[in-house]
Amino acid sequence: MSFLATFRHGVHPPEHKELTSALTTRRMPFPAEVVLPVRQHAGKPAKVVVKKGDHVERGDIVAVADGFVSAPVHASVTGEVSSIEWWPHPDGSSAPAVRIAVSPHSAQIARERTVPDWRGLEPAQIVQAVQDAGVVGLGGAAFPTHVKLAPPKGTKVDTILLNGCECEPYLTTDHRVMVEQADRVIHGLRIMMRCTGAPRAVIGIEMNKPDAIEAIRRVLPKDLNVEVLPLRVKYPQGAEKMLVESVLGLEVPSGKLPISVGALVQNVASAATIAEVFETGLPLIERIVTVTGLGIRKPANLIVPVGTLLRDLLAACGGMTDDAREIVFGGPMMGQAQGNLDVPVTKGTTGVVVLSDAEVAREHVHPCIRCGKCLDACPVFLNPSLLGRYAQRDRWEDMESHHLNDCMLCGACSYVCPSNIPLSQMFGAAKTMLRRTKAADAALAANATATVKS
Amino acid sequence: MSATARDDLIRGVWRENPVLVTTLGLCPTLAVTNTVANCVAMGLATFFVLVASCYLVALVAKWIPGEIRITAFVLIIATFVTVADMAIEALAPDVHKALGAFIALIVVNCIILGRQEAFASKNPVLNSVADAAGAGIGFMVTMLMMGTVREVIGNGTLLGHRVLPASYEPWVVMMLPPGGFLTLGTILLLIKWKKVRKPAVADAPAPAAAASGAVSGGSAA
Amino acid sequence: MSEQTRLRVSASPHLAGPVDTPTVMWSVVASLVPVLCAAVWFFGPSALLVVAGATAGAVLTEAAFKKATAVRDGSAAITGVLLGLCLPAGMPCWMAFVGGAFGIGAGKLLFGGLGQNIFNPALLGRAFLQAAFPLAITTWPKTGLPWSSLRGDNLAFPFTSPQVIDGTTAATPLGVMKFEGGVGLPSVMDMLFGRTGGSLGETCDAMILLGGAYLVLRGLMNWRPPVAIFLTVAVFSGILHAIDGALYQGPLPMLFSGGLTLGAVYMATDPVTSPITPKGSWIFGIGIGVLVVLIRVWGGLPEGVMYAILFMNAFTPFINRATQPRVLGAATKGATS
Amino acid sequence: MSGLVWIFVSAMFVSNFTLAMFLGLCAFLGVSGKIATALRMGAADTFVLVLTSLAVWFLNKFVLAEAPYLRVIAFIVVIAGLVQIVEMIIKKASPTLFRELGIYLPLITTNCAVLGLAMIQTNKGYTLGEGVAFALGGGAGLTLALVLMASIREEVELADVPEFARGVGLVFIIAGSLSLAFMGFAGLFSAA
Amino acid sequence: MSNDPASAATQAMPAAPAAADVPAWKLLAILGGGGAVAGMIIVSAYQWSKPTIDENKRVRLDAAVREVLKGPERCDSLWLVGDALTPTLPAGADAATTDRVFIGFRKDGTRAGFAIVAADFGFADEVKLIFGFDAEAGKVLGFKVLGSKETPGLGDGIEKNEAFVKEFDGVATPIAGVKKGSSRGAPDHEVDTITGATISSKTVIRIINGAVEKWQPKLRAYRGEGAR
Repeated sequence: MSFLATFRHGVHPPEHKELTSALTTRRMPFPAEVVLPVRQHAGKPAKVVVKKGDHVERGDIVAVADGFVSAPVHASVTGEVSSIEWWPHPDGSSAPAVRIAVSPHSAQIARERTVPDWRGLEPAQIVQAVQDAGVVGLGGAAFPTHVKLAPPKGTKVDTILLNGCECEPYLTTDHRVMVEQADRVIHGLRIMMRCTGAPRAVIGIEMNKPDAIEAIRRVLPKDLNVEVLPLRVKYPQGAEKMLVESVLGLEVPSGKLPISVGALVQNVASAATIAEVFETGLPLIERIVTVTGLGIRKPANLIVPVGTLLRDLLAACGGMTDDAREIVFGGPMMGQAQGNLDVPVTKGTTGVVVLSDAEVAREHVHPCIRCGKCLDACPVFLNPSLLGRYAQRDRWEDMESHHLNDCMLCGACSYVCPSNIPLSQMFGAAKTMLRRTKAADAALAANATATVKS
Repeated sequence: MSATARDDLIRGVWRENPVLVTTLGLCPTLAVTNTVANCVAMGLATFFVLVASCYLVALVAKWIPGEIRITAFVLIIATFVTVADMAIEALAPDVHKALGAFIALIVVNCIILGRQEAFASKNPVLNSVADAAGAGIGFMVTMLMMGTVREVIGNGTLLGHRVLPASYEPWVVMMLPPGGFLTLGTILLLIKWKKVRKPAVADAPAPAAAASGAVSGGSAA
Repeated sequence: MSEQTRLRVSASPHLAGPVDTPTVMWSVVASLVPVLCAAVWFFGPSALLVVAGATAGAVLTEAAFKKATAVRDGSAAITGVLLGLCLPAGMPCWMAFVGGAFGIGAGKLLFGGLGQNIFNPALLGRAFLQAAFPLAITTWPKTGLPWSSLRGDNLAFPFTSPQVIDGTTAATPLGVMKFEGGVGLPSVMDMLFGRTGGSLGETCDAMILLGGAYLVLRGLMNWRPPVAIFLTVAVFSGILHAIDGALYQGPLPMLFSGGLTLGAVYMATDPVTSPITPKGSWIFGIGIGVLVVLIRVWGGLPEGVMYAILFMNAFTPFINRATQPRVLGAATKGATS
Repeated sequence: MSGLVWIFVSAMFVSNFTLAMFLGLCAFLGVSGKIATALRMGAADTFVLVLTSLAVWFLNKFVLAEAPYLRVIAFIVVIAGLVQIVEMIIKKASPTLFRELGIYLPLITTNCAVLGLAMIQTNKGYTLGEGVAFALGGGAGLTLALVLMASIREEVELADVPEFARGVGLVFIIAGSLSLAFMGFAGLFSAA
Repeated sequence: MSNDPASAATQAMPAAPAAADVPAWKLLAILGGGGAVAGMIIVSAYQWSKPTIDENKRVRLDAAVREVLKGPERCDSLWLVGDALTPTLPAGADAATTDRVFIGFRKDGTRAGFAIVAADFGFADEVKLIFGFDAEAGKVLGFKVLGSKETPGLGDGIEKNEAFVKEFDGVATPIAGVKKGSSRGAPDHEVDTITGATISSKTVIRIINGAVEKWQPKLRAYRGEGAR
């Protein structure tokens, strides 16, 4: 297997994909209520444009994008706005959200829309259409897709990398998209290539999804320079920088985006969604969510309206087992644990994993014995052991000078640490601390200049 | 003796012990302390040079211009050291052999220059001599402490007389360089340990604090 | 709400990793069992007494100054057993105890306990004993004694000199190399399987390599230092042997005599006191290999493994700083243009 | 030649200036906190040691042969003068280097390693070459001990050192451990 | 508390001479005067101590010579001039730099033997020793260490281990060091090394053998007093 393309370092957590990888996606019954937070993407939150009591239909806009790096939010169900209030957010905080009570008698059919032919559109128009449809990266980070489709001046996209790795254990969302919607994936890719002018595209898929590789290969277009590249199974293969390293053999410079080496990375499900937008005119209002884990009774791949509450989702999958211990939005490596069953599914929710007592991370922290396993795991070649010891001493500046900012919080170091040191958590906290200090310093400096001027 | 002079004397012996508190004069403290006899000789020689040169410095300080002060001080020290060196060689040749080059190194013993700079050049003769004698005694006390520990454990003898039973197995390491470092390190650690512990005991406000400490200790276990 | 309350909310990643520290530690102890058995086979009850003395010294010191939980992670036990294994069979128990106590006390607890120390505690204890009781630690028991007999005055009263059992002490292969010009050197097979004089655990290289292989295969040991050490010693001594075969022993006797295998497999791989970076591990191993040959061939002592490792332990923080991995995407020297 | 190598190795490892002969301990304690500082101090020390060795050889050969009892005074004056001259030269030649070494240079005057070198070199009757080898070895030994100690101390800063062990006491225990490790070099190159 | 010698040194740093208020000649005069006084003190101390020091040295050497020659009636120095030994130091030769050995005579005027000082590197530092030697029979009479820094409790056995020291009484050269009990078949040439201090033991043997090799022809050729 070693001849397969891959990156250096990384880890091999147990995959557990067999629970859902062969299950065809099915539509979840509409719940009684959905909650749509205004913050479902990276960037500025959207601005609410409906008010309590408004009737909305599927696909109607409820919040508009606030600027370029932002995305609108659309109603995922037909119903009535029951309130606009602060609501628990899957990231652990809370955010303004539009609650919609689902009309019990509605057929939940979106109204017809006219769809312009994408072939006749300018790239800027495509970008606008994608933004209007509220499309964001469906791989988890939820970065607005249209922003990437409009590369900054002076950069050129040489290769579009379609990310079908899905390296997180348990998740099978992208896997099912590739198997069931191979045509749409290619169609979306076609639109993106036209929009960015990229001459070439590579679809990277980990070797543990042979049916997906097969499905995509079957529909590869003859007229485009597109190929499928099977990749070694390793976490975090799906991280942008790792994918660039594996596929192109290039290192994305520290602190830069993949575009700096001419690469544009998009998730396969995002590609499929773009295709759907130009086929039906419907914005992003539902997504595939893998509900799985040893702690859930009936694992499934479900098509879920955005805003569905976790409680309803679990009920749709037969509920939790008695030894269920932790519910995670996203994969178990980078996902966010949920303590509240009322959080909604957002556009970035790739899966809901319910972990059993036996498999959750150990809590007892031992001293670091400098075994070096974290160094061998870190895909960006940091020294997590040293960073961790700096973190314990609150030496943030030393952490920064040891490249803390290159850390993408993939959690590989914490996972392999035999002493159960929460390295990745400490690094996240340190990053926040550094950001805050910087902001405070900047404010102070601004204040000072202001005082001088006045 | 006046009260201030007595203070100057006592201060250097323990509270501002030149070796243990200000960590000066380390070379001899480590190098020649493997037998008590060496310590006595080195301690006396240093004491002599320290007191004599501080006396002289206090006497003549006001006639020495600042520009050549250090040079003059070093000259004074070197003279006394040379005299001490020859006296030891004449009176106790075995000790001279054991101390080797370290007698000459009294010249660069920072304690002496330190006392001259910090005290003798600015104070009356009597106080200066008392201060120097205090520092000298403090130095000697430390030397003897080191020497006693090292000789008794390392050889089972004190000043050459057997103090531990003949069946005692000497810890040779104490006579070797590592033994010097380890002994001084241990003494410093013990002093710090007492210092750290003392306020903790004195300040312990109520049994409640101790109890909560015990609880948290228990829960961590 | 009951469902909600039994849920745990922890930071990612949420999966338990492949192995935890106590498992690592106790696996190392387990892998030492064959070595210990070989020691008992060759040195009788004395082996058990000495190892027990050293282990007691290490574990009791740890227990006296740390919470009892710190003892349970097994690290003090490893230190004690390893120290015991690199002492001669006739060593009085009380000396072994002192070594264990010093190693843990000065070598580990003063730095804050597990994971914080600079020097390998077992070797520091051994070095202390070597400096403190040079005679007792170089008195190798006679061979050919009945299995059940003590190989020396193991039970000497604390702080008293051991009674010297009269007659000759056995020659160690290294002693033969150093002082007898290699005349009467045992065969390599005898060295490999422990039929020679030496410290308790160092004679039977086969068992040590077995234990090391087990740990490496389970991924619990950094294989780089031992490999670097073996290669360096083999190459260096091979070159010397090629220059003057009569004066310098060849690679095989160099590799399998004395404490090289024990040191390379169990001491140089102590993660805490060896470099954390892969490149650093190689430098560390090569440094040890060179120093071992240097001390064995030109030094005053027949054996240099302990000192070589301790010296490189001291270098480890420096090596770590000098060999930080190059962060992905960071500019390389010369490629900045 | 092998004699020179032996003198060098002996001063660097076997009888390491700092760890076996206890010379230059004040500097050892004072400037072993950071690797960079330790390296600079070591370099400055070595430089002065070599100059001193040359000067001492010259003094012994031509000046002090008739009056050995003036050694201590002569040496200390020469060392103080040398340090002053070196300081002035560096100040003229490279102000940057002077800023970096500034505070260390006068420190070297009272560094017993320098006077110790002068005395030992005289007692052993080293020739010019042997003296330089001795000075280089001693300087390298000082630098080695300084850098090792500095890197260890940087590491220990990150350790959970118990309260009572924070400070000079632990530094001496580390120095003792280093000294134990250096004992392995005893007899290097000198045994039959 | 000044754990920072750097700052102490900056304070102690001599002020630059250029900034002097006091004229330079005065500074020089003070220093010169002080130097002169210091010199005078030292010279007088030297004058006072020198005879005692020299006497000490002589007595110690004499005692060592007598010890290794097993109590001769009287001893003399022999100087090496050119390639021959002579009992008187020729005019113009420097006593400090001329090689010499000692010769002892018994009551009846016969030679008790020669005493030779020799040194070489041992385990820790230089080992310096003196040994008595019967040049005709090629036998060592005894030896005494004059200075060594061998490991206490181990290597210093070459000074303190009486059994070891005694073994050299009457041993034939060249001496061979063997492990206790493992004779190589030439008992009168053999000395048992000290267990655990093989290197220090062999250093003594090496020094004596080396010195014998260097001196024996010259000693045998010496036809001075007491020669048969």
